Amino acid sequence: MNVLTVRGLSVSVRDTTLVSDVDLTVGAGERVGLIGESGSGKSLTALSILGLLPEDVRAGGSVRLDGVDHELVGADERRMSRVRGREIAMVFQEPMTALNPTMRIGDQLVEAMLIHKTLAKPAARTAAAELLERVQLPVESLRAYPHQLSGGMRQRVVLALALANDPALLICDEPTTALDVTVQALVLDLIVRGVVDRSSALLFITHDLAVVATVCERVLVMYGGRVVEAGPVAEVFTRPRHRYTEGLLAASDLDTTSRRLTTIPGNVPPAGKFPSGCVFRTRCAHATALCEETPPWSGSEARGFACHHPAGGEDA
Amino acid sequence: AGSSTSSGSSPGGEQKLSIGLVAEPASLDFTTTDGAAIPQALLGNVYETLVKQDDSGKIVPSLAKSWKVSPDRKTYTFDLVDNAKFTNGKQFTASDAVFSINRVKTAWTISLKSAMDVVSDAKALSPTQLQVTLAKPSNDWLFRMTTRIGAMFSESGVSALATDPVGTGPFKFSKWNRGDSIVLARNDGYWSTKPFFQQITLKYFKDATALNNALLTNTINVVGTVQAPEALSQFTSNSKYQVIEGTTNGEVLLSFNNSRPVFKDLRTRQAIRMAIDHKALLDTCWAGRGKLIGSMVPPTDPWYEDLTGVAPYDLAKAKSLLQASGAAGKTLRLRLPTLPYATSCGQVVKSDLEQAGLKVQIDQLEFPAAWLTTVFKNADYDMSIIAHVEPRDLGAVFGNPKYYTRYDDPTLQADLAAADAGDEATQVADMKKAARRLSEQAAGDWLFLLPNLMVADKDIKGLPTNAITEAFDLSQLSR
Amino acid sequence: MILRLIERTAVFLVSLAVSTVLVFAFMAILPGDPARVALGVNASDQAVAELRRQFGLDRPLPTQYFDWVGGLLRGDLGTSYVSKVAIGPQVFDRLQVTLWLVVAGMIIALLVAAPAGTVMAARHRQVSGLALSAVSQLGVAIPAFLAGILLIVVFAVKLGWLPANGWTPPAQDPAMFLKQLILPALSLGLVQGAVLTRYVRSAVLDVLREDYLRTARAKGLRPFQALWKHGLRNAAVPVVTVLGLQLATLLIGAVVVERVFVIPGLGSLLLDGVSNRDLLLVQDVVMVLVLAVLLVNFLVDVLYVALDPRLRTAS
Amino acid sequence: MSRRNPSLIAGAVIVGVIVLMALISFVWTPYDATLVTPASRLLKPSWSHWFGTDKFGRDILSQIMVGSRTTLFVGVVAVGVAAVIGVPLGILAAMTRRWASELVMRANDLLLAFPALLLAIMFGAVFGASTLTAMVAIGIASVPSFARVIRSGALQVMRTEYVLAARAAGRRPWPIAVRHVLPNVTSLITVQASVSFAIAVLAEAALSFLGYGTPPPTPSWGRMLQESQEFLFSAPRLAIFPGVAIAIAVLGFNLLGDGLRDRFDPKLEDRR
Amino acid sequence: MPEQVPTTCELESPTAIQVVDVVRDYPRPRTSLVRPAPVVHALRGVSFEVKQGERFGIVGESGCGKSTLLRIIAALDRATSGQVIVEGTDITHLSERRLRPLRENLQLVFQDPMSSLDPRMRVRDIIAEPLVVQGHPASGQRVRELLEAVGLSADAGDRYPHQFSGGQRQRISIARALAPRPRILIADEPVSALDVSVRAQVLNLISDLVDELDLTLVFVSHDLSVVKHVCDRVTVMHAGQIVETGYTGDVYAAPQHPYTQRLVSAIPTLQRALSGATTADLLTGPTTDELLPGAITADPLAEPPARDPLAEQPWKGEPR
Ligand SMILES: Nc1ncnc2c1ncn2[C@@H]1O[C@H](COP(=O)(O)OP(=O)(O)OP(=O)(O)O)[C@@H](O)[C@H]1O
Ligand SMILES: Nc1ncnc2c1ncn2[C@@H]1O[C@H](COP(=O)(O)OP(=O)(O)OP(=O)(O)O)[C@@H](O)[C@H]1O
Ligand SMILES: [Mg+2]
Ligand SMILES: [Mg+2]
Ligand code: NI
Repeated sequence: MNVLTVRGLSVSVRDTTLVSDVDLTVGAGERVGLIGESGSGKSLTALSILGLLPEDVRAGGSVRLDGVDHELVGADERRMSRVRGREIAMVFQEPMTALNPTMRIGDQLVEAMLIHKTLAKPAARTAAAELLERVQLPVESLRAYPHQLSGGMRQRVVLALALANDPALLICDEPTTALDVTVQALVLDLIVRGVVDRSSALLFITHDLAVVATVCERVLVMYGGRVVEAGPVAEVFTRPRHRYTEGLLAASDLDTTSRRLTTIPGNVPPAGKFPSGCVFRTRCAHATALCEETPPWSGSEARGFACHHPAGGEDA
Repeated sequence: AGSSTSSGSSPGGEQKLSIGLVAEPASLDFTTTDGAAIPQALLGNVYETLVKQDDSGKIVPSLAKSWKVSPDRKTYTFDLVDNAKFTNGKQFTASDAVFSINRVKTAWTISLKSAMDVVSDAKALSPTQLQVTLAKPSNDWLFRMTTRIGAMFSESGVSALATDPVGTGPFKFSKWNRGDSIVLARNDGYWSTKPFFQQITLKYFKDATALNNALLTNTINVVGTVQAPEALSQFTSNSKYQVIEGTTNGEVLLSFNNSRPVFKDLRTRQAIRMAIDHKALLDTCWAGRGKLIGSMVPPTDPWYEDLTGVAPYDLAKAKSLLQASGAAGKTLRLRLPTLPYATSCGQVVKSDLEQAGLKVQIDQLEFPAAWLTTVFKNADYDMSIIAHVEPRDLGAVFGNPKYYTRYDDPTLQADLAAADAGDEATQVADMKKAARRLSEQAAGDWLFLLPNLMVADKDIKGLPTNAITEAFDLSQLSR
Repeated sequence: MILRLIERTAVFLVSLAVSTVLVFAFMAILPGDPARVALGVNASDQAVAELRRQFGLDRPLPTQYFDWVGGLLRGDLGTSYVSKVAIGPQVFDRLQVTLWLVVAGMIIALLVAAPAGTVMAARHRQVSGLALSAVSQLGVAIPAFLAGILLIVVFAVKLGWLPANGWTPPAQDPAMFLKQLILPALSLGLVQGAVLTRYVRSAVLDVLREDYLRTARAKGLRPFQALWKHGLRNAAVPVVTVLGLQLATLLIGAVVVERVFVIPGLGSLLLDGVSNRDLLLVQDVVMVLVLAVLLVNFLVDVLYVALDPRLRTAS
Repeated sequence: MSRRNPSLIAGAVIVGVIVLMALISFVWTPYDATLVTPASRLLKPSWSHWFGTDKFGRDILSQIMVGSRTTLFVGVVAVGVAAVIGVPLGILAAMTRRWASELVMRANDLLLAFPALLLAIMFGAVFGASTLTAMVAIGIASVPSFARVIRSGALQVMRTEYVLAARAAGRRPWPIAVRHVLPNVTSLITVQASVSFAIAVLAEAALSFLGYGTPPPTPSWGRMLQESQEFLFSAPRLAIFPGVAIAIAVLGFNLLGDGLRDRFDPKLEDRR
Repeated sequence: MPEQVPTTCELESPTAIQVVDVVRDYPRPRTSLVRPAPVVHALRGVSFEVKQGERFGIVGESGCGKSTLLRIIAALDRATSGQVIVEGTDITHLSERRLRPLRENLQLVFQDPMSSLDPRMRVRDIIAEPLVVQGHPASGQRVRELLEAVGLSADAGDRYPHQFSGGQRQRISIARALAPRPRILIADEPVSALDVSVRAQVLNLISDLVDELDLTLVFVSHDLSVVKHVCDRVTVMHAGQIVETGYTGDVYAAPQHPYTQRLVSAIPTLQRALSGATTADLLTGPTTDELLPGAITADPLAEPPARDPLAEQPWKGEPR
């Protein structure tokens, strides 16, 4: 059964479409990765699920959550606020600024539980201490202010906040890009353990293929605001079908014996400047006139791609 | 309507009055601090003099019931009232008068004290009889005795003049809210007719409009001096108020620095007088209120003559005179004190003179401090505008070559001396001569005479039509 | 935290000391002889010299300076050259008047600015926010004295609801005090409020863009709750600075309103002092004003520490 | 970019109109702005006098036009003084060692203790009341805000890697200040200048009201307003025209400042 | 382009950079009037050598002192003690004027492609700046050459930095560094801010140029895999000290120091992930300091507190 079902999600600002036609499901206890380079629309996708898009940005399509009887896209603040932090929780990228600098850590944690009345005040304090322990922070941190903690510690506080009400779905938007590798390792482990313990679903956003491969079971590759390929991690990363995925994998392979790395020619176009049809065709060595048409989704939702000239496919 | 007032009759029948004035005194001691604001508040109200001026300018008895002048006009014998008491409880006697007269020479520091220099001796003949001997005959002396110079102090009441004045007057000093008001209370032990009002508050306003507004909203009952005559219309058209218009001693003088080469030429001085359209000037800068005078004499002085015809407005003539004297095209510095009438008239004067071919550069000097130092003391100016409000000040302003006008005219000085020494008829004749000479010599230009403009609640009685003394007599007021 | 306070106190005291020198030096070059102004223009040079001696104006400047500062330290502001009364109580009285006025004005300003600025920020894309914005822009552009004059014309002269001017100490007649306070406080408060509104708006806008506010909403707080619980305290920091500065500048800035409403405040005392060349009085008033400004700044600093825990840590 | 910045457009238009008005007034005004003509005093607005005349019979429109020169002069002097002192001070404070910078900023804070009006009154008393002295005083009083803003901007620039790169290329501190720091704080200077302009215009009006500002007969909006007071009931237009002129000018400069701020605000620009 | 196998450089080649026991302490703002100002020990005695023509890597986690070290090598900052010898000259105490040869010889590329280019200068002027400063004729020819060398079109010189993408900006930054024909190129995390596909382009560019121009390269990164790809030799820094130095392959394959071991094991890689490694496997090796309880401190990296909100907002509540 799917915890999250996203159908035909599109996000646009004024006359520019930033994300189009994203389909995405996350099953209970499933860990799904969303990868793509900067500007590919990962964050917007996540934010539109939570209904926290910046002001003049609009979402369309459908987002449904198991156990919530209404559509999340376009739902009013009152309804959404009941879902946020309770059913869906989110960990943001920037640990340095995600916490209120003038409030003690403990109070921020307690607040998360009081908002949804999951616990009474005294109980919430004990629960907060437990949460901290779960993310391996000392209990004294309850009385600390954010600035007294390092980046890694803050990110763990943010994680604790997100896990406070045992959400059905946890969304992490590049939670470790600002962290050192050793700290990243710890935080990643805590995230995975956190969702596994609660059998929550996880939607994990990153641009780091290795991280997503370590954390997730299934992965979606985004480019130019579209999902271009999806499938189980092992499959997508060993036998990519979309040319972009293929390029990405090659470019991130630093283990080549060659001093020169394989690259994707050209640059990622700025938002709104992606070509029509196949968004990747301007950088694709295999592009033909056919690519001016939007490639249809091939395969199932669980394993598929959108490319007219897939790698390892018919022309192999 | 509707707002409460700080005056008016309260249930107990206690009568209070509040009067709005412009310049607040800096101190209450007029023996050491100059300025017209202190005598305005205290003279005649807290302090009394031996003799005083009545409405028409005549010298009449006050603390002196009567007086005699010796034939050589040098000895004055005063019979004093016997029932006057100082507010500190002391009886007023001739020895207080002697003390007060002598004290002018010894303890006073303001420039006006020189009026007492002529006194050679003062003695008490009896508790109620005073004899004063002058070094030479002087008409002016007795007149000066009506001013603050003649104020009677108690020997035991001069220790804190600046804050605690003691006099024999109908009011006693009650309170001073600095920056705001001075409160006078009725002196219930007053020797003569007691005033109607139990308490009179003199409220000070720096801003003419605020003063008017205060009356409009019943904060005060009387506007003592209207400084924004243009705004009078709102009162004249309202039946709740009475407007009083009379004359004052305040000659608004366009003064020339007669020591400057450009003013040595009579033609230049005359040209300036002729270039100014006085009627239009009065209309524009003082709403047509006030009186045109052609010399340094207000109509309330016995030797007044209308001299406005001496230098009538004649632009063409002014131009040619300036050409002839060679002053045309020169730049003159008109250094104005920061006072409403000066600022206002200065602009008209500038415009008028520039049409006649002069250039005028206006500077504003902060009044009093900067103006007094620059113009008055150092005479660092070409022209200025100021109202001379002291009574009978023709001699003071033009008779002394060291005065800021720097006007040195032996003929005029001789006339003035003769007037002071002679009998009354001679005085009047000589003063007329002096005034005419001044006008013909164009020693300055008399722009106009400030009007005595007051606005009051309709039912206030006893307001003086003319304000020709230094005092603002509050004892006559009633409702 | 204690150390920060000690440091701030030291800075405050040093600034104060330097300001006394500045103020004294400035007064020393003021043209116009106080003795001559007091005595009137025709006074003899001898009388002037005598008065100068009496006031101690003939002594060397350093002696005069240390005498003055010594007096200040003892709380003795000296005696006025002109009115011959002790300056201390006078300045104290006037300061009280101005403080009433300024504090009442600031309260009004805050009452206007806090909600208006917040709404403007929260709805800065909506018509209501834009309309409020426009109104506040206009408010900023109106000089306080003009506002005062207009208020008098309407509420005092035309409608007669309130007195046009004047001042009554609260102890003497509380009702009258309030009536007379309303208009001047409004003319200060509305204009300052408009200025403050713009700061509140920009502070709140900044806070609205902060990540932690998004975190708060992700927790399940509604936008308004998030702003209230997490935003306001953070937005308060820049606003407090501005408030402090406004309070400080208003102490003297109120002089225009004092003039319009004939209020015997500190500003008018200063103006009178300047025009009478009551040198010592001017010197004292300026010093009191400077002290007030420095004190307000000092308090603002202390308030920061209360508002922002980041300033509290001394490792 | 300014297509979506109405503040900037409105501000620029208002300021432009004022500048234009001032320029035109040098060559042409409907009437001589200082000529007293008693015959035509207190005229109501009409075809010959669009805004009417004042108590001296002077044409109000002409006075407003010439008065805009004073307004601009006031702003230019005050902002000029503030910028000429404040900008180098701010950059100096950002670039020098800690103690020197601390000293500069402390001196700056001290200046903050002398509010503009106080300084202007004191200057007026010492050097005589004139527009120039008043505005120099206002300028000096605005130095602290300039210095603070510029310092914080310069500090940010000093932290960037392009400054490090310039040093690595061998640039000395002062050339860096001129070539890199100054150009990158110009936006801050512009914003601050337009806001200070508005402050100066208001200050001039307040000072003229107190009698410490522009002396007559030089037309100044502040003084016109002050002179109009006795006509508040009989001819309120005398107050309305200069009052509105002041408000519009201040509004214009404030809008310009706000617009420029939005234009230059990296937070608004980077917002995705 | 022919494929090149990483070569270890011959031991007998002369030393390009020698760092001897360099210490750098930063005073922090005083918190007490009595106690001495606290000190951050950014570098606690660092020594190493870089041979000419070598590709030398420095890795370490945030705040371990990498950038500080580079600044000292480039004489942009002074060591508290110790020596830096560049091509035989001790630069530690040279005056700014005598540093000129160093400024030509040694150039830098920075991490942030946005902040390392002056937004108000044209690309042409940015690239020419080192030339102009050092009194070389800044010929348009040379600028075009440089642009071409980094793979940008010649007309790019007329544009401003914000008109370029991150990768292109980094190319401009590299062109600027190459302008005075340096022999040593120092790169401080030049690809950390870039996307994978762009990272590959830039890394290729740096590699090519270093080979072509025969440069000595000092390459700093927090990412051991990148260093491993680019460099011959690597030194691992931790808390201001060097914990391990060696050939990249060796260090990566068989880390000696516990910290290096932890670092290496924490790096997620596709290969390991696909062969079944989980997040728990990243956590082998000794635990981080952070995990020790009670480690609540003032964050050394925290931004200076928002002391001066006024500074950001022009003050306009002035007299009215
Ligand atoms: N409010 C907005 N207005 C206009 N464009 C926006 C807005 N927010 C985002 N975008 C654009 O939408 C595109 C996708 O943004 P998004 O933040 O989802 O990317 P991302 O994949 O999360 O990238 P990153 O890895 O940098 O976080 C970007 O090109 C961005 O410039
Ligand atoms: N100018 C400075 N003043 C005070 N402390 C400094 C200064 N520069 C660096 N530090 C401190 O020195 C230490 C080392 O900093 P450095 O920038 O060299 O680290 P880094 O390894 O480059 O880190 P990153 O990977 O984050 O760039 C840090 O703790 C930092 O806070
Ligand atoms: Mg993102
Ligand atoms: Mg670094
Ligand atoms: Ni294709």
